[in-house]
Amino acid sequence: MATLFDDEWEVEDRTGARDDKLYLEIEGWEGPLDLLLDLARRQKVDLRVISILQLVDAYLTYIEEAEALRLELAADYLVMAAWLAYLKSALLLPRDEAEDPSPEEMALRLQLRLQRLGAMREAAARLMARDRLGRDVFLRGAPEGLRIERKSSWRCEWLDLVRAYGDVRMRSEPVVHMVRERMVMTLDSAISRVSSMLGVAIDWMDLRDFLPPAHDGWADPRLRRSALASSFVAALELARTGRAEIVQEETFGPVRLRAPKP
Amino acid sequence: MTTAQPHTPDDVSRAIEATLFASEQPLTADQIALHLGLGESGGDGVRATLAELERDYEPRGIRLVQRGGRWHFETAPDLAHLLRREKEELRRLSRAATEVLAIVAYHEPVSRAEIEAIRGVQTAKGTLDVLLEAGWVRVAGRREVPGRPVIYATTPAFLDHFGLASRRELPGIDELRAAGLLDPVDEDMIGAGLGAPRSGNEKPGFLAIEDDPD
Amino acid sequence: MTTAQPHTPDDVSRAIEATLFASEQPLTADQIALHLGLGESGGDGVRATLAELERDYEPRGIRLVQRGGRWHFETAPDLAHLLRREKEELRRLSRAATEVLAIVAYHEPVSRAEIEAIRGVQTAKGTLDVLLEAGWVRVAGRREVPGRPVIYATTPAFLDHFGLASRRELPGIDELRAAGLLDPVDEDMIGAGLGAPRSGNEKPGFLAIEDDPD
Repeated sequence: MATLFDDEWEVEDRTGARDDKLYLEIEGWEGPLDLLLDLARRQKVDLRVISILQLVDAYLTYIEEAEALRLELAADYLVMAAWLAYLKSALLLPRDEAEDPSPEEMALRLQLRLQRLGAMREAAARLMARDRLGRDVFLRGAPEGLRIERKSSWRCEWLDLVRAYGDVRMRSEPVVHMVRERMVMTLDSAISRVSSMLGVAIDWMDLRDFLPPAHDGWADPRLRRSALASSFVAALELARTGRAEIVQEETFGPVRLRAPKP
Repeated sequence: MTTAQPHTPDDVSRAIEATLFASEQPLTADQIALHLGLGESGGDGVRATLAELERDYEPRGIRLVQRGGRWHFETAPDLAHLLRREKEELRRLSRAATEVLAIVAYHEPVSRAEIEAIRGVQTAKGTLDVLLEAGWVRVAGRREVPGRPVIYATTPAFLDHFGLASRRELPGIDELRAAGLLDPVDEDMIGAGLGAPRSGNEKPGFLAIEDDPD
Repeated sequence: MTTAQPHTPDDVSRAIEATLFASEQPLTADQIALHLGLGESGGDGVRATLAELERDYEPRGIRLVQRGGRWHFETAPDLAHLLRREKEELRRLSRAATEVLAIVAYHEPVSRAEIEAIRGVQTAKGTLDVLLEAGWVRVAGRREVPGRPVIYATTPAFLDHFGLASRRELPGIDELRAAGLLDPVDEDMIGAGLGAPRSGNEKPGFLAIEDDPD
């Protein structure tokens, strides 16, 4: 693989004459397109008018020679060779009108690709040869530097000011916590209510039937919720101490109680 | 203003110019001659050219100057102010600074410990600095109590900024509430006695603060 | 050699000169106007003066140049041989990196798949990293096509480094464009079988053959 920084890299070098052995080192190319471009350059004609057939022959010859020398060829070189062989035969054989794309068009595309790569390679060389900052042209060695000192000018509105004061005062007032008295059913009263009702019950009774009736000041829903919670805990307590049996047949189903059978 | 006709830069002059420009240190004429490969005898030629260059740059914003035999380029001294520029930025006062400012305004003069006691939180030193820098708060002496804490008060610039003729124009808490300017607060949370701002110099009794020993 | 008569430096010209000379970074005309307190509308005046200054410095060993709208002074390129510092010689970029840089510059914005389509080989991740690290290439968002590939473009530092006032000055860019060689890499233009190994996450339709059943 190519290293990132390659000190001996020179673009022009590739078109120069090389000794045959070196030339056959497949590793020297960055892929089949690179090799093709190099072969094209050797024909010393403009890429726009290059003979694709000649180029294909050059590539195939090259690959054959490399194989004869038992160089290990990367798969993509062989794939390219196969494709080029196909292109060559398609170009030479009588034309099949139905074929799409036509071999001529395929050849044209290949040519365009080579031109694109060739153009970028040349552009890269021209770019690198420009007068480059830090190599050919230099910035000032010791610039004084521009310093900008930021000075803040503060903004605050009257309303912000007085509101802030109000907030501070309210925050710092001594805080008095008052817990509002709320009607609840205590656990004790629930236990005595549930156990006394169980004593006279004949069969299973729904837990909700143990609650005090909704009149008599028990209409407040918050109080009813408290009564339900306390009665449920009372039922658990009674079941735990063996003074009640408790059953729930399905999840979220009614909870039913009865006095234990002796 | 007429200036000496700048001489047409020749190769040596251009090379000296570029060398001094790119150098990180001032250079002597001999160093320049050496660098440019002008040899031992080149120093005099370089000196002559440096003198010409010095004249060329005379009217410009950049000067070629010589200090202790070493030459370098620098910004013309009359333009030095351009190198350090002040930029004014309009910034909104922070929440903490606004509260502190309000406390100073309603209670002045106050010490930092008193400000903190009223706010119920510690006040970063920077917060008071901002107000001092803004010119709204000033140091109004020290309180003659143990520790002699610095006390703060507002400035005329403060009254100007907020368009107040005097501090007496600051509304009281009751007025603020009546005007609907206070954030609604659960009535249960507030006891009685939200009076007018506490005025004057009495020292609140509930200090719990870091830097004001009592 | 006759040169245009340098204009007599006026205050604005001297101030601009000094500002750019002292600045550690290239500055746009608008930044200069802002720094000099010439206000929002000052940019045009600064631009005119910069053009005059550019001419003034033309014959000298120091040049005033514009790169991507930002101005800075630098040494004249023909003096490179005098100033080149062996020690600081830039590390050479690999051939792959220079090609990728050229492709990004001439085709920007491009995705990695597009770069690979042009080069016919997979581009090692490190190659783009080198260019990103050098500050010459930046990630310019994602292309809104399936897979949302990251696209790359050049930076102002790229223009600085290669001495380009803008991308229009890229060598031969007009000819390449006229020849259609900078057209977007169109999938249809590139036949199958040109054997570039497909790159990881982007899936351009025109690169691989193995997974393109026909």
